[in-house]
Amino acid sequence: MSAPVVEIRNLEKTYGLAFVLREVQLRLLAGAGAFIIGGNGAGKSTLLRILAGLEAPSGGHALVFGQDTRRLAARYRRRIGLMAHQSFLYPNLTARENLEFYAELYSLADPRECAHQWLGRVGLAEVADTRVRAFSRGMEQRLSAARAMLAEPALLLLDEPFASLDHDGAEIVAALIRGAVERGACVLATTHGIPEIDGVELAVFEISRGRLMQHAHKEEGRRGGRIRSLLGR
Amino acid sequence: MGAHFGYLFAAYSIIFIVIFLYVMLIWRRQAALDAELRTLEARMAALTEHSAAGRPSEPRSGA
Amino acid sequence: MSGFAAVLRKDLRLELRSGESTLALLALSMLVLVVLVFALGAARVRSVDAAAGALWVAMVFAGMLGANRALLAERDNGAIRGLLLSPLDPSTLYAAKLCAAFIFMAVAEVGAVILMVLFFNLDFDASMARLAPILVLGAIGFSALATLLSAITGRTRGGDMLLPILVVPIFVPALIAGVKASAAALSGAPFESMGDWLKIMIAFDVLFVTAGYLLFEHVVGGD
Amino acid sequence: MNNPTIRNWLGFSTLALMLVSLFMVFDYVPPDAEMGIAQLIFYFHVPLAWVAFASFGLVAIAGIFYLWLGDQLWDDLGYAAAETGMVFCTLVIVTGSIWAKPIWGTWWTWDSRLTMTFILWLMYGGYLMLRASADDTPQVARFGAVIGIVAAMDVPIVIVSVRMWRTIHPAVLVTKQGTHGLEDPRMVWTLLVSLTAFTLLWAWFLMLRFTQLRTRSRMAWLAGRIALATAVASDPK
Repeated sequence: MSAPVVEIRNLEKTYGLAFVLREVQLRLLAGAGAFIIGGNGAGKSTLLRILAGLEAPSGGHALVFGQDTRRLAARYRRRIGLMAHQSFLYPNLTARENLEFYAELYSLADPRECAHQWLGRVGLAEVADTRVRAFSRGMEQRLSAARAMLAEPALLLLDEPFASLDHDGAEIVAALIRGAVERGACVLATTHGIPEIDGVELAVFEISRGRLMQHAHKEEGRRGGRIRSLLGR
Repeated sequence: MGAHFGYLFAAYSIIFIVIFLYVMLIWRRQAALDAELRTLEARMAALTEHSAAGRPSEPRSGA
Repeated sequence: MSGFAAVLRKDLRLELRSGESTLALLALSMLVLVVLVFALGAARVRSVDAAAGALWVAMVFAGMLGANRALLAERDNGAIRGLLLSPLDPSTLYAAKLCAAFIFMAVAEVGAVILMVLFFNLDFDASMARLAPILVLGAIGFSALATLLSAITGRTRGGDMLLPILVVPIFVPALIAGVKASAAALSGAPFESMGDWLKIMIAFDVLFVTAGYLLFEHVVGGD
Repeated sequence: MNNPTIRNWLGFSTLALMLVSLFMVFDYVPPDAEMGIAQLIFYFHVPLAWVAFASFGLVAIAGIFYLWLGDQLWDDLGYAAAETGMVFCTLVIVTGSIWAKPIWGTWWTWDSRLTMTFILWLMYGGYLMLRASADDTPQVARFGAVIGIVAAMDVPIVIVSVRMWRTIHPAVLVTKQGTHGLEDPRMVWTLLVSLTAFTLLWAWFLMLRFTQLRTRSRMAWLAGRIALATAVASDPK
C-alpha cells in the first residue's frame, strides 16, 4: 500500500474569535476523487488553500505526500495543481502564452506542444492567441483548469471547478477530472451541490459548522450518465 | 547660572515629558488589553456554564 | 534556471506589449526634472551639482513607480500565488524580478540622462561614459531594495504609500554616493576621485542583492 | 522576565537613579570650560543615543531569531524594541538639536552623526508605520523581521557614507589625540550614573511593552481556542 496523498489530522483554522475549520480528518489515496460541499464561507476554500500551502493551519496537521504543507519543497509543490477562485492567469498575455509560461515554470519537456494540446483539450484552440483580458469568465475558468492540470499533478485541488461554466464547459472539466482520476491522480474539489461525474466513484464530504463529514451518498442521484453537478442551478 | 540655562532646562524637560507620555501610552494600552481580556473571560465563563466539557485549556507560552 | 528565464521573459513581454511602466517611468522622470529646473531657478541651472541631484531625484521617483507597477502585474488574478505554488524557487523569482526592474529602470535612466543634458545645458561628451557605471550601480541597488520591499508593501494596506517611506531612508547611502559621484563625473573630474563613492555603491549593491536573495522567501511566503 | 515584582522594582530603581543622575548633572558636575552650561545636555544625550542604538540592534537580532525559529516571542521582542528605540531616538534628535543651537548657532546641521541618527529615525518610523497599518499576522511579523534586518545591515554603509559626506560633530568622548574630553573625574561619574539610569529605563520600557505584546499574542491564541470550544459546546449531540 502506498502512503496517502492527502492526510489531514485534527486540522483547525480560526480567525480571531471565529472558527472556520475544526477537528477535520481526511485521508485520500492516489486515484481517489472527492468532493466537498458546503455553503458559502463554510471553509471549503480555506481547506484547499491550506493543502496547497498558501495558508497555515491554526492547529493540527495537513500532510501532502507525507509532507507538512507549511514547508513544501519544490519537488512536492510541482506535484500539486490548484485551480482557485482566482485564475492565476496574466490578463495581458494570450491563452497560449499563459500556458507556455506555466509549462516552462514546471520545466515541462516541450512547453509549446504542451500548451497546444491543452488548449485543444479545453476547447480554446480557436482563441489561443487572444489575450485573457478579453475572455469571458467561463473561458477563463476553462483555461484556469488547463493551467492547473498542465503538469499532470498527482494531487489536484479544484475550488468550484464548475462555477460560471456552461454545459459544454462543465462537461469538459468533468472529463478532465475523470481523466485525472483514471491516470491515478488524487482529486479534491469543492462545489455547492452534489456532483456526479460519469464513470468516477466520488466520495462526497460536507463541511458543516467547521467539521468535515462524510456525506450520505444519494443513490437515486446517479441517473442518466453525464454530469449533474451543482444543485440549485 | 549661564546664559544657556534655558536650553538646558528645555532639553531636560522634554526628556521627562516624553518619558511620562510614553508611560501614559503604555498605561492606556494596558487598560485596553485588560478590557479585551475581560471580554474573553466573559466568553469563557459563558462557555463553562454551557458545558463543562468545552472548557479550553490554559494557553501555553509561545503558542 | 529555466524558471528564471521564463519569469524574466514573461515580464519583458508584458512590458513590451503595453509599454505602460516604461512610459510612465519616462514621463515621471521628465516631470521631476522639469519641476526641479523651475524650483532651482535659472541661476542654478548650469551647475553640475544641480544636474546630478535632479537626475537622482528623478531616478528614485521613477524607480519607486516601477517597483509598484512590477508587482501590480502579479497581483492581477492572484498570479503571484500561481508562481509560489509552482516549483519555482522564491530566490529565483527574486532574481528574475530584480533583473526586470533593473532593465526598466535602465531604460528610464537613459531617457532621464538625455533630458538632464538638455534641461541643464550640458554637453553629450566623455562625461556621459563616466556617468554610466555610476547609474548602473545605482539602478542595481535600488532595484534590489525596491523589489524586496515592494513585495512587503504590496501585501499590506496602504502599501503604495509605505514603499517610499521604507525605501528612501535605506537607500540614502547609495543616494549620497551616487549624487557625489555623478557630480564628479559630470564636472570632468578624473575617475579616481570617484573611487570611494563607487566603493560605497558596490558595497551597497552586494549587500542588498544578497539580502534580497536570502530574505525574499520570507516576504512572499504563505499565510 | 515577566514577573510583576521584578518589573515594579525595576521601575522604582530607574526612577531613583534618574533622580540621582539629575542631581549630579545640575549640582555636582562642573560644566565644560569651552561649551558652557549647555554641555550638560551631554549627560542625558549620550545615554539616550546608546539605548536608542541598542534597541535598533535588538530589533535586528530578534528579527533573525524570528525568521530562524518562528516563535512569536521574538516578534514581540522586536516590536517592543523598535517602539522604545523610536522613543529614545526621537529624544536623541531633540536634545541634540537643543544642544546644537547655543553651541553651533543652528538647530540642525547635516553633520554625519546627526544625519545618521535622523536616517535611523526614518527607517524605524517606516517599520512602525508598517506595523501600525497591518494586522498582527505571522506574515506581518516576518515583514517586520526582514525590515529590521535590512535596516541594521544598512547602518555601517550609512555611517561610512555620511562620514565621507561631512562631519562637524564634537568628539567629546574620543578626540583625535586619543584622550577623552572629560578631564574631571566628576564628569565621568555623572556620565556613568546616567548611562546606568537610562539602561534601566530602557529595560523597564522594554519589559512593559514586551509583556503587553506577549499578552496580546496569547490572547489571540486564546480567542481561537474559545472559538473552537464554543463550536463544540453548541454542537447538537
